[in-house]
Parts: sequence; C-alpha cells; structure tokens
Amino acid sequence: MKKISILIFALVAILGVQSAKAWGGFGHGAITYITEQHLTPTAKAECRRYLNHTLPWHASWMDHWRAVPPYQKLDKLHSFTATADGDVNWDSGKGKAVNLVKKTIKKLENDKYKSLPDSVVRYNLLVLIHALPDIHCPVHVSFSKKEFPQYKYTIRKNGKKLKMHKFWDASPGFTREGWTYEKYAAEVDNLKRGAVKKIVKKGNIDYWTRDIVKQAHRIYDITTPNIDVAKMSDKKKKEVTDLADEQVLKAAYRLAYVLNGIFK
Amino acid sequence: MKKILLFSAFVLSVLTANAWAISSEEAAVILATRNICPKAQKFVKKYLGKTFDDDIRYIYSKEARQIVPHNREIHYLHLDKNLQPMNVGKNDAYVAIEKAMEVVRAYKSHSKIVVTRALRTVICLMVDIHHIANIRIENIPHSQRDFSYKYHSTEVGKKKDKLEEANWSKLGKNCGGYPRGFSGEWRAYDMTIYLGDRFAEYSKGTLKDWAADNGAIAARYLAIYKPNAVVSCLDHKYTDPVTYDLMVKASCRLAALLNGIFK
Amino acid sequence: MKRFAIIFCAFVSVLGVQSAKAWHNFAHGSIAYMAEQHLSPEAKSKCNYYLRHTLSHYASWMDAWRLERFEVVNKSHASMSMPDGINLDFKSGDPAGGVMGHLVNALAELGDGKYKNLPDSVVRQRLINMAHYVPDMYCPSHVLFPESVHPSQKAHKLYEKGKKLGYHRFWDHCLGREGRVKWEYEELAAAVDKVSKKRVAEIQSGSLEDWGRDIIRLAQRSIEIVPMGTDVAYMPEEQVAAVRELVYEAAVLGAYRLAYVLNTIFADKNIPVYNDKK
Amino acid sequence: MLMAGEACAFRGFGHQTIAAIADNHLTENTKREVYSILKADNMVKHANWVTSQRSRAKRVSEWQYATLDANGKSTTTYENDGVVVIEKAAEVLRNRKNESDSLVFASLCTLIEIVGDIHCPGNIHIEGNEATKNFAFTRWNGRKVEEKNRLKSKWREMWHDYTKTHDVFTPQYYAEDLEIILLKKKAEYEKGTPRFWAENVGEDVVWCLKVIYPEAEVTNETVYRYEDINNRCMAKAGYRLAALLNNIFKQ
Repeated sequence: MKKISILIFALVAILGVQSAKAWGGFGHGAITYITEQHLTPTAKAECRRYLNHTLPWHASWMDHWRAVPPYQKLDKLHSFTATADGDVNWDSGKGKAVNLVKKTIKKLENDKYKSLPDSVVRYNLLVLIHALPDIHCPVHVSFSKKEFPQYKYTIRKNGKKLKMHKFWDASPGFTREGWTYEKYAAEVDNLKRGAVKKIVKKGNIDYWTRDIVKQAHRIYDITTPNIDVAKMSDKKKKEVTDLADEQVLKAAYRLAYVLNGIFK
Repeated sequence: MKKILLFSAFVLSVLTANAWAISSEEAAVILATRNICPKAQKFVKKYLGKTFDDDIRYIYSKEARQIVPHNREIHYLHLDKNLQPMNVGKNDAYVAIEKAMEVVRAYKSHSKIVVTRALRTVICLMVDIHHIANIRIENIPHSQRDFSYKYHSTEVGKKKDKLEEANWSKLGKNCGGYPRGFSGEWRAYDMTIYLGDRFAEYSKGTLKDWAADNGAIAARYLAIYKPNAVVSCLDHKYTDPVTYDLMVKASCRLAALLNGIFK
Repeated sequence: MKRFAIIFCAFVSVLGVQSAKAWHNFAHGSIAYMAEQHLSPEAKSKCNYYLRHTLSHYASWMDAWRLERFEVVNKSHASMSMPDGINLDFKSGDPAGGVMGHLVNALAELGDGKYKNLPDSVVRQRLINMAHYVPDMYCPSHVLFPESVHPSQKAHKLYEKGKKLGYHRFWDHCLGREGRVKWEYEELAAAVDKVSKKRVAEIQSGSLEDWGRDIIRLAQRSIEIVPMGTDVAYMPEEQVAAVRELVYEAAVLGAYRLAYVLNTIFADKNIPVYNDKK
Repeated sequence: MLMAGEACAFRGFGHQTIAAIADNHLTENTKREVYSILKADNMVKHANWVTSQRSRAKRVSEWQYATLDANGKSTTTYENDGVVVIEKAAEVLRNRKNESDSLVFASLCTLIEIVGDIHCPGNIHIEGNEATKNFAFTRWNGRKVEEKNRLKSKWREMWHDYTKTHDVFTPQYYAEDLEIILLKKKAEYEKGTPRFWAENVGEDVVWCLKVIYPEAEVTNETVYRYEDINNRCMAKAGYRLAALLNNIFKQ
C-alpha cells in the first residue's frame, strides 16, 4: 500500500551546503552524531520518528531555512551578547539564542510534546538541535564594543585576511581534513562518567551559559590579532582544536541530556 | 432570440472578475472587525456602517481624490535600502496611514464625515501595503513598476514544454491564489481557522516594523522575480501560502491599529 | 426555464481554454463548501485542526499539484475502470484501480479511529486528497467503460457551434457557472442543496459497492442524455434540463458522501466496502 | 577511501552508499559467493572499480549513461549504454562456472557500480532533449539580494551536491539514514528489469526538468525539496542491486 509521505507544513529532507555559518557543516554534524551515541533507545527512536532522518542529517537545518518566509524570525537567534561579569546580557535584546533554547525546551518537556501535533514537535526539534550547539560556539558569544574594544580584530591565513568568526566556526575540522563523524567521535569522545556529570550539572542552563562565556574569552588569547593561522606552531594548533573539542563535547552531552529528559 | 444570445455573450465577457478579486481584502476587513475590542466595534459600526465594498475601494474613488488630491503612488509603500519607510511626501501609503490615524485618534474633535474618510483610507492602504507587488524598494530598480516574467506551469496537462507568461502584480496580489468563488464571508471564516489563537503573535509591533517585515518578504521574492526572468514553477507555487499569510497579517494589524485608539 | 436555456448556451460558448481536469475549480470549491455545511461538529473541529483551512480551500489542490514529483501526488486520480463491466474496480489505488481504490485504502488506514496514531501531516494529506477525489467520482465523464458496454467512449465527440468539444470537458464545466458568471459558493449551494431528509439518509448509507453503482448509473445516463455528435450550443430545453438535473444530483451525491466519509472517520467508525457477502 | 570519481554523477561516495544499502539485503548464500569473488567482507570497498579503470579504457567512462528514446522508453542496443552493460554483466555472472576469474570479478564490480549510475537522474539522457545532457541554471541562497551572490550551478552538479554534503557520513551510516523511511518501500522498489529501472528514473528526470531547466532562476529551497527524489533513487538502486544479485546467485 503506497505510504503517502509529508509535504506542505512538514519539511522534506534538507541539504547541508558546506557553509561556514554557525559551527559549519562539520561542527554541527559532529556534535549531533556524538549526541546520538548517548541517547537512550526511546529518545533515539522518537527523534528519528519525528525527523525522518538521523540527527546529523538535519543538524544545520536552521542555517539553510533562516531566510525563507515563514522562518525569517530565526535569522537573528543564533548568538547572544555577554556582559562584563560573565552573564547573559538580557536587556540588550541580543540574548535571544539562549531564550530560544529555553522556550523550545519548555514547550517539549514533561511529556508536553505528546499533546502537540507532529509537525510542531518536528519544528521545535529542528530548532533545538541547532540552537543549543550554536550557543556553545565560542565566537557566537558577542561582547559589546564598549566593554571589550580589544576583541574586534581579524586574523590571517597564508597572508590573506580571515574573519575570526569564519575561522572559529570551522575549528573542529581544523587540521582534520577528510575525517568522518565516526573517526572524530572515536578520537575525541572519551569522557568518564564523572566528567560528564560535571559538564551537565543536571540541566542548569544558567550554569551552562556562564561556563560558555568563560570559554569564549579564551579564544582571544589563542588567536591573537593578525596571527597567521597556517603558520601556527603545532602546540598552538593543538590549543585551538582542544578548545573546539571541549566545546563540542559539552554541547553534545548537554543536548543528549535534554533530549533524554524530553523523550523519557 | 439571436439578439439575446449576443447580448448575454457580451455581458459574460465584459464583466471582469472584479467582484471576486477583492474577496480576500474584504475578508481581511471582516476578520479585523471581529478581532477588535467592543468599544472599537461600536466606533466602526458608527462611522462605517455594515458593507465594506466601498470602504476597500475608497482610495480609488473620485471622492477621495477631491478631498486629498493624490496620484496612484499613494497605494505604494516606498522603502529605502535597509527597509525603513522613505518619507516621499504625501503620495506614500505609510505617510497617508499615519496622517489618517491621527485624525481617527482625535475623532472627538473632527466631524463624522472627516473621520469616516480617514478610517476608510486607513483600511484601504493597510490592505494595500500587505501586497508584495505594492512595495517599492529603493535599491531594487525593477520593483518600481509592474513587469512580466516567465515560468513553467506543470499543472497544464500535457502541454509541450511551453513557458507561461505572467505579471508580477498578479502574483504579488493573489492572496493565496486558491479557486475563485470564495465570498468575503467564507474567506473570513477560512482565515479565522488559519489564524487560530495566533492573534497576539500576528498583531505585534508598530507600523514601522510591519513595513520592514513586508519589505523583507518582497525583497526576497524580487530577487527571483525580475523582468523576463525564467522562474521555476515550484518557487511560483510556494508564494501562495506566503501571500495568504500576509493577508491574514493585514487584518490582524488593522485590528491592532483600531484597538490602539481605545487603549 | 427559457431564461436558463439561453444563458446556458451563451455560457457554453464562452468556455475558456480549460485543461481537461476533473470538475473545474469552481465546482470543486462549491461541492466542498456544501459538504462543509453537513459536517458533524466533531469532524469540523478535527478538519480545522489538521488542515488549518476550510475544505473548499484545498478542494482543487490535487489538480494544481498532480504533476509534481513528490511522493504524495498520484497521477491518475480521476478515472475509474470497470473490468467486469458491472462493478467498479475496488482493488488498489494504483492507476489501474482508479479513484475508488484510493478511497478503499484511505478508509482502511483512517477508519475505526486508526487515524489517531498516524502522524498529523499524513492525515492532513489524506484529507486534502479526499476533499478532491470523493466529489470527483461523481463527475459523469470519469468512468472508463469497457468495450462491451460502451464501444466508442473515446470517440464520443460533441460539437459546439460546429467546433469540436471534448466529452470530458463538457461535463467538467456544466456545474457552477450557469447564469451569472460569478456565482459564489453560497449561491450555488442554495440552488443545488434542496434535498429531503429521507434522500439524505438514503445517500449517506450503504457500502462502497452501492456507491459504485450510483456512479455507473450517472455515467450511463450522461451518455444517453448527450449522445455522440450532439451540438451543445443548440440543445432543446428538455435536454438542457436533464443535463442540469443530472449535474445537480452528482454534486449532491459528492457533497453529502464527502461529509459522510469525514463524519464516520472522525466518529471512529468505518464504511463497509462490499455488501456483507454470504 | 574517497575515490576522485568526480566525473560520475553519484561520485565515489554515492556508489559506496548504494553498495552499503545492498549489503544489508543480500541473502546468506549470495553473501558467501559475492564476498568470495571480491575477496572482501563487504561490497563497499569495490564500489568504484569502474571509475578506477577509466584511465585504461576510454569507453568505460560511457557506461555510466543510460539513453532513452524520445518517449522515455529504453530501447537502445548500443553496447556502451549503461543498461546493456548491466545485462551483459548479469549474463556473465549467470554462467560464471565457465568464465575466467578476472572476467567474473570485473563484471561483478561493473554491476555494483553501473546499477547505481543509471539510478542517478544526472546520468539519464533522453533523445531530442538536449537539457538532459547538462545545462546551467542560477541558484540563489536566499540571503543577499545583489546579483553577484547568484550561484552558477549545473544540472549534473546539483545531483552531485546532494551526496557531497554528507561526505562526513560513513557509507554505512548514510545507508542507515536513508533506510529510516524508505525501508518500508523495499518490496515495491525491487520489481522490474534494468530497462524498466532506467525508464522509471527517466520519468523523474522529465518532471524535474519542468521545475529546473536551462536559465531557470531557482531558490535553494527548490533544490532542497528535490533531495527527496535523490534519496529515493539511491534507495531504489540499493534494493534493486540486492534483488539482482540475489537472483543471479540463487541455488
């Protein structure tokens, strides 16, 4: 019997063009791949039932549909501003990405997703699996010019100018050409149970954001102004990839914790 | 017998599909008057009465031109590069709406006829700025006038690979493009189902935000629809839900304006 | 009566170039409008929840999207074949089976409350398709008779003021634009929807097999009323009245049966396909 | 092992995924025989053997195309046409007892790759329709409005890009992903002969060309929406390859 699939309101499969927007294609795919390894069987089955694909397939959905009506309001919800003392700057109106994550989680948790129509749950899942890793990208934490004027500069690659945002978005794939998600997970994903508990902290999102802002300051020490990325020493390159891997693991475990909590 | 046949054939061909064309605009106004607070409803009933046909077409009528001499440009929303309203003088929908709203807000100190005309100007122009064909963006030259483009219509049976000719104004104003025959009342019922409980979300913001929002959607489609462009038919079909949604937004935002008087 | 005959002929002469779709857009919208008036409150709220539009909004969606390559649209959703010359083919929804097969599949999947555990977008797509093809069945030109019953159905050409006119297109455009060019759904419903309670009970009952016989009866009468070679513009009044009456009956059957199907689905019941065989 | 098989539309990675899908659906007996011929424990390693032979024999690069006649039927008998090559390879494998080992190995590898090739809409040529060869159209990412942001894309590159974005998947993971929703259509996709398969994909090509055609102005969403067709073609290729091999290596 011909099973007729979904069309107008639910979205068909989405292509991931290798664009250096949030975290880049490789970053988002790696995070969601590691998340999928740590999902409970019920959570994994439910995610696949709603998304019709694995998590990495739709990891950069929000990047590709951000300009299409009726989703333009997602265009500005990929990053947030941080205050000097390391907290989210709510009144600047730029603290949206964290707000978006909190709202989608509140909509889905405590079995609320069961009463929602499938297409709404699918939409919220697509947003969640992109927005939560997005705020973990260190360069997605923007600091106001007044408090941190020294953070506004560009770096170089083989002499040519390169934006900080572009470089740090692709940092998980830095010095790792041709790696698949499986290889990346095998190399990087080796945390003990105790370390995971410290990262997740029982889903306390405010702790997460303060930790993210603390890490975000470190990138300005590693890649100083006008440093040529191609000619960095191996020790420096390792510093870049270590920071990137740390943030990727945090994003993956926290997303796994949230999804396991929703699909109990 | 022959004369009657000829006459009825003539009648059928002359009668343009005018009555149906405004069914969605009419529905937007009917829906707006249902979503406003009781005070505003009394206010509208007092000044507008019941039928909306002539309200929607007021700005095109001779009477409107005598009171506020204007030209065709008043239906258009002129936006600059970063989608903010350009104050082009009195022949601009944004400026006309603001002026009319001042009169409507101070309705106590104006005569009945003046307020009625202002209210009908607001209704007509609020619906007009929600047609993406009426939005003129400064740095997009081909948005300043109507143009024709080509697309490949797959729904026309087995026609050999022929490209269809169509006009931007027809697409920009088709309000969902679904079959004719909807009366204003029935389309308003359709829109209430579509709206559901999203009135607060649809009627947020000020007139400036709404202009920028519509401008962004228009700019998006004007990047594909250009004079003599050859547009893919899938893009052509997917504009229908967006234009429908804009007409529902028009009614919610009109209701928000009317509610604003009595806040 | 005279007035109608004149205007009807004038209307036919001004036929726009329409592709041979099913009932054309206006007819589909009005039949769905009529069906909507007879939905049970339960069915109406569920349809609003799934479709977020009225049925008449999506009535001709399947025609607009029939040739897209998405999984959801199947090419031939209009024609129905009669392999044994007596009953419609109920087997499967493939092109061979035709529209009745689609209805059988949909009822099997959605009936008896089974729609609750389907994803909402799949149910939504079924409703959109049903709002189109259930009234489509009753368009008289949609039954492909085997050679034995009606030898030259394909060559069944009509004429209009001497010019050739397709048999299929004539029957598609009968309903709807009589008299004034711009009827609205309410007006056509007022003219068509004059059905006694007894007749309604009769329509909204029975198995799909009985419905199939109604369809065949309509199609055969349509061939008798407008035989091959008639010139449509100069039909006498009785013939025009017969055409109008047949078309109104088809619309009524389509509307009430669409409402009946939706009411039963959303009341967790089902419609039998065959009369209970011994 | 990422082959530089840029020329064929499904690229090396696409062929490996199709081989991975077919791997899941081989019967025990077929597995034993196929893996003994290939001297490997899966078909993925040898999914790009034909592209590696291109430098040696030029005509091999023509095998990836399947040409249909004007009304979409596959009636060619040209020896380098994809469908004819598959039929010949299947013949060789059927009476593999009295064929040389290298010929059996070669025809098995061509079968694995060319069945995937004729299932790519970019490889189907229709006589009288020049567009099916290749053509350029403009794609727009929907963000910046200026003219210079238009992506000049080609028909075959479009089908090429669908697999390129999932390069970071492994073939097995990509196969698992495709089968989440397409596994239940396996019985329906398995039917038919190679000629019918080419015509089936030809239908998709004809209708896609109504949406994307020379000089069409297309937004990215239109291309995204048609990835569904690419997924279905790859799944069909995998199931049909498995069905064909099961049929050949039957007792």
